Amino acid sequence: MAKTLTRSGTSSGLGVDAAVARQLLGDMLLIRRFEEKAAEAYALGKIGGFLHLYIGEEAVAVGTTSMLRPDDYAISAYREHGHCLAKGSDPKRVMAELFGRRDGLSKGKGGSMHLFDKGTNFLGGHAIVGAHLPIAVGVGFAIKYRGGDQVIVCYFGDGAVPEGEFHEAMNLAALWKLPVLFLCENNRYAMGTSTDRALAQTEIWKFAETYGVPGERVDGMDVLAIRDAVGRAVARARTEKTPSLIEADTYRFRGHSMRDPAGAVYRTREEVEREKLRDPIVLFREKVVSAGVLSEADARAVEKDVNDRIDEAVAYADASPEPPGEWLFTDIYKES
Amino acid sequence: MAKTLTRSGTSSGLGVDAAVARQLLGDMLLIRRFEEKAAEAYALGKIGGFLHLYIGEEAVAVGTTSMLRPDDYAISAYREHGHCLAKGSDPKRVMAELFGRRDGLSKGKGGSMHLFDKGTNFLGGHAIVGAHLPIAVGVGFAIKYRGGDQVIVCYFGDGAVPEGEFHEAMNLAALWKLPVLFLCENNRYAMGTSTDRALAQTEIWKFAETYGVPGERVDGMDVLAIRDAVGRAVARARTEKTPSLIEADTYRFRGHSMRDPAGAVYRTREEVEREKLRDPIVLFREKVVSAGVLSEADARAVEKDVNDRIDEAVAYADASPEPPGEWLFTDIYKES
Amino acid sequence: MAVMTYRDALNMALREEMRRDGRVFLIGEEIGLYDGAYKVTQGLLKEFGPQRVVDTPIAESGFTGVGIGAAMVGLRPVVEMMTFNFALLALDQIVNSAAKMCYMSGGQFNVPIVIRGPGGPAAQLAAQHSQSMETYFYHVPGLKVVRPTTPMDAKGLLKAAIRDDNPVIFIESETLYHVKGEVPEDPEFLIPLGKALVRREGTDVTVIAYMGMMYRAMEAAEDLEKEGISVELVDPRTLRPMDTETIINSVRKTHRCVVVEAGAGFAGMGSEIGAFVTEQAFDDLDAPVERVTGANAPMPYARNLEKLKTPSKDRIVAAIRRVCNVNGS
Amino acid sequence: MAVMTYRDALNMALREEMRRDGRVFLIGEEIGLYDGAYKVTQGLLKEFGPQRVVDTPIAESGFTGVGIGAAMVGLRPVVEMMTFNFALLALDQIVNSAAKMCYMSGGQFNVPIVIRGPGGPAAQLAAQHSQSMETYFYHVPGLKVVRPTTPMDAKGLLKAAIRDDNPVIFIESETLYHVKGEVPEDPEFLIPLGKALVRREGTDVTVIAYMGMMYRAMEAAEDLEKEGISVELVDPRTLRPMDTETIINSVRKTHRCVVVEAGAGFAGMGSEIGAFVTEQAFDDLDAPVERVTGANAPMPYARNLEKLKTPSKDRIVAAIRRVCNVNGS
Ligand SMILES: Cc1ncc(C[n+]2csc(CCOP(=O)(O)OP(=O)(O)O)c2C)c(N)n1
Ligand SMILES: Cc1ncc(C[n+]2csc(CCOP(=O)(O)OP(=O)(O)O)c2C)c(N)n1
Ligand SMILES: [Mg+2]
Ligand SMILES: [Mg+2]
Repeated sequence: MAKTLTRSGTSSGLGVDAAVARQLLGDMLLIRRFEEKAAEAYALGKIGGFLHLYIGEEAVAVGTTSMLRPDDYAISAYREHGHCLAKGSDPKRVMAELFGRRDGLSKGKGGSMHLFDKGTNFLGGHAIVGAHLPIAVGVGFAIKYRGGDQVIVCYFGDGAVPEGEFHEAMNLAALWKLPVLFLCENNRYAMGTSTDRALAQTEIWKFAETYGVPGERVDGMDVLAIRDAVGRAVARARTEKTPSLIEADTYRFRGHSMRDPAGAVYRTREEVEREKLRDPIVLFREKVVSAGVLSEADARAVEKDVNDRIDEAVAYADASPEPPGEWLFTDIYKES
Repeated sequence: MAKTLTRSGTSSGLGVDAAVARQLLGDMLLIRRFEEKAAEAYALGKIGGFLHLYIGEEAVAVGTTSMLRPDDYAISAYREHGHCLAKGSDPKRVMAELFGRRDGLSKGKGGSMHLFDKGTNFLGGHAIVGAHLPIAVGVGFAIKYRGGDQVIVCYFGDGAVPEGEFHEAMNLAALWKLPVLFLCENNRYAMGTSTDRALAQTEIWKFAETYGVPGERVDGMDVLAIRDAVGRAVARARTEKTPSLIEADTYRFRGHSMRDPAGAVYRTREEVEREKLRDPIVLFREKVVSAGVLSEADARAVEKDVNDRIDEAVAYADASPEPPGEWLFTDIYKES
Repeated sequence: MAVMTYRDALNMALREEMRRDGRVFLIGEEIGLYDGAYKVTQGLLKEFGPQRVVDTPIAESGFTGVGIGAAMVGLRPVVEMMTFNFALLALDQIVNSAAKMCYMSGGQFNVPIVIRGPGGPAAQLAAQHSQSMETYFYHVPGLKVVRPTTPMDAKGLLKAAIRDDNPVIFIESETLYHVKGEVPEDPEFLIPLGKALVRREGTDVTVIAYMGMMYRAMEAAEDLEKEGISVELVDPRTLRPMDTETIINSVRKTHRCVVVEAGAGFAGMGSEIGAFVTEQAFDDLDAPVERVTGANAPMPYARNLEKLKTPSKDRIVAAIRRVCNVNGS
Repeated sequence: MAVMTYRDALNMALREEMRRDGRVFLIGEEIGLYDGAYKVTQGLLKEFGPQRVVDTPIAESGFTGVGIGAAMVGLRPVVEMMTFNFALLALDQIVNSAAKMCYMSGGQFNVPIVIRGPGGPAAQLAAQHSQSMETYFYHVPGLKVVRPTTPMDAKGLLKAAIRDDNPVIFIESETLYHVKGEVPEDPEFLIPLGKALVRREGTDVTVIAYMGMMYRAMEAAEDLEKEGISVELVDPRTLRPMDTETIINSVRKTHRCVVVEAGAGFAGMGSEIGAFVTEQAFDDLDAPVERVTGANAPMPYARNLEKLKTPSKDRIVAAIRRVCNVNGS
């Protein structure tokens, strides 16, 4: 993962060649299978605490990351398995973290809500809604300070928009012209609160105007549409340090966390079923196969490979020991 | 003060009759003289801490309050002498508060930044920038909860706009449709920071659009223009519970506080002198006298009356004793 | 008396107070349509409607400020923090507005608000979601701080908090919501704020604990009973104002004192209790006050590390033995 | 050595560290064009330009978060809180992001940030602007907390804080900025964090104090000297990590201990110091540790009440006499 996919070498009309299609499909599937296994492990008690699944939203992380360079940064909230895997983390170590094991990305100390990977420039994993937005602005500040041309993508939910930090972060990034891409994953609910019960004005992309920065809404179930929008935003950020706000219209197929049923009181079963027809993986697979970019056999091979990697990840996590007790007291401070 | 002034009975083309003109002029002058005396007292060490003068901005508080009923509420930040006096507080007790005396509005415990007057529904006097905005929304909530038709006016500076609480308060008031009038006194600076160094988008009234509520900009040096704008907003709030955002274009003639010189590094002396030509009191006096609403003698009588009241206020404050030592420990909790 | 869960006792308290006083309303995230993230407010939207059970967007500072403003003009808001970890976002409102309003206004405006929700260690929720939050509040003049250990206390103290004319920080616990106990059904059953309770009488040592730690201390006391050590357990219930009298009386009787707390210890509740016990009962103490506290570290995710973070029964037993000068078996 | 004000010593520390390390930058309200609300950053915009001396809008949570993000990827921000009272608005960022990042990430991302500004009692600024703010920070694992009493400490500790790889809360004082003292001009002069200092040697009683209270305790000590009471003064300098060793050693020598703090006392710094001194030196103590604290009330505005709020020299003298069993004159 985490290789920049350009639009060059396309041959299909879809704007992607076979290699890109294989990677996009594979990355989305990897996240999907990873989380399906995580859900099983949770039911078995191997994963504790909260587990927030990204199932249904994979196109956003994969489409976005496919337009980034490895040295670009990404940061997210607590529903971040997908963002972390897309950025290139080893599924084995991510699963081990969920299991609370020694070989987890964060040595088992962070868990599902606090994935961090210095190796891929994935900056977490933050469980206070809205808090990572100013942090992302700080990373943008550092990029500009050092004269680099990287960008940082900041993923956040519709639920973060009514928080004050959304406003503070947007204003600072716009005021100082920092290369931050604010990527709002609007899945229409913050837990059980639909956007119209949270926001006086529900078209989130329009907040961009308030701060005088480019904003757009994109179909969050269409990985190619996301690539287009993110491509534009990243180009502006690299060359002119312009921040952008992208609102991806997406949906979570599962409950808010494993403790919340998928068809809870705040939305209807019919709505969930209807949205599942927009499954980004199914749609993309159909599209590339019917356009002839990938053959059915190619797609199967991708699936097989993903399944193998996830089985491997679970086995690895299972085999990894608990962190030693002394680790309770390490990493509180960094020793100089 | 604090009598609702309607537009009825006008005879001048200005939209105000003599009684209204006398009251508007008198109220603005009262605030001006009050603060001039407070500045003197500060220099003499009779007032301690921070003292933030409202001089130059009097038209906003007076024009606004003249459109309110006594049972309406007002709340402000730390530059609130004008708002408090306009709402009807006794200048004697306000001055005594500034002097830290027993007969002060808040028994000497609050000081200049924390004026409160339950008798006039003046809810403070808050010194954390932005913090009183959600509180104002709560008052609007209570009004609606009780089925009343009051409004609350929330005065705040341009400096509060980049704070997260501005956003949270605006969104909640708009989402729940509460009778809150957000009145931004844009005097172009938050201490030494001009709005263009604080806000990516500096036309503050336009934030209204972000939340789908009415917003407008008004000449903050023209007490009649303020009356018009506030009148519209108050009517909407009373009948439809619609919040509004009004940006009053104003200017502080003095420094940020007594510790900051008027012509500091962040603005030029020329700018200050130029703005002083917009003095709201001078302009209004000229206007009503030249329109024949008040005679020169009328205006002089208003001035004389104001001067007397302020002298009285200073004498009262001087005569009031220090609070007794035991009061250190009273009012921490209310005993049921 | 009825036997019910801690959660249901809270729900009953809210319901009774809402029925009794039309000024009482609830506000917070997911408390209405969703019936509460932890179901404490279950059924209340249905009974009282959306005007009195107000779902909010995620804006802790905003809706806490709304509660404060409403309280200033005569309503009696009960603000739910989905968990108290998020109260840091509203801390300025709580400390600088709610706690100081009465004082700054010379007594003109008091703020009868309750801010409630779960806090303290939770199950594998890691560093940001599993913290002992009382420490940010109990030193603040103008606030009252309650930590109710049992279902009965949950009901009686919450009702007293709602009727109190001052801001009350009321911190429950995710790990106690399912605990069952006897609860009086009387709608006038109140437990006054500021009164500690001797939960178990004993003669050899006073152990002070609350919430989950009280349950653990209770087990420790029962174990030690078998060895002939008689433990008195005192639950402060209200941390501010603290009922020093009940605690000091107990220590005067037992001459020994152990304070248990889940939090990280350094400058925690145990520090204060240790300090005032030592000051006021120095000559009665046969040994220095022992503190048994959570590890001085953030909360880790891994189950085994998490277990090490919070005081175990064994650590409590060991501390009691130490102050009683008994070596372990 | 040069004699300079506390303010200038801080300014020197910032300037030297900015010259030494291009990763160090300053961010906060009014620190550039305005040269700092209290002029601590005077002249730094001129020397280092707007990229390294960054004026911000009023958005404490926002710009603190900016500092944290920049620190995560290798810069070394020094964030100014115009006064620490406003840090409550950024407390979530400080506690849940800065302090826990290293731990949550298993050591991958440390946050080398300094958050500095004045705190503590100020002149007639009343309840919201005159508070002892260290209490919100010193119990938090992952933070370091510094309170520098003298110009020399201001320089040496601030430089050490900037070079530290962890979040450091550095709380100065409005009332000390003008105080003068000797300050080494050596740009490599550092005072390690976590080391207390015996500011005055004595034999009869150990008094622990910092900031304004240290100056008052010094006066008390000088008065008592005349009566034949020899007071040892210890300044913790760093509150977290606390140098318990230096304090305990002093108490072992004097057998008596008084802790002075400006804050409201209940569950304050004095509680912790009292608690660990009692635990670790119980058998050496001839009297219980005495705490002299600020009144348990918000800060009033009126000058006379304000004076009563903070410990006076007389109250310190009285406490010392009490622990020394000497009745007052
Ligand atoms: C400051 C804060 N308040 C409340 C919560 C509890 N909480 C966790 S997730 C969540 C909903 C967030 O929704 P959204 O931002 O839309 O993200 P999604 O879960 O839909 O991906 C809430 C309220 C929190 N973690 N942080
Ligand atoms: C949260 C917070 N941050 C910083 C300050 C310090 N401060 C006091 S007034 C002020 C400027 C506010 O400007 P503005 O809102 O425009 O009001 P004005 O003074 O112009 O009336 C600042 C930064 C504060 N009181 N509160
Ligand atoms: Mg959502
Ligand atoms: Mg201004």
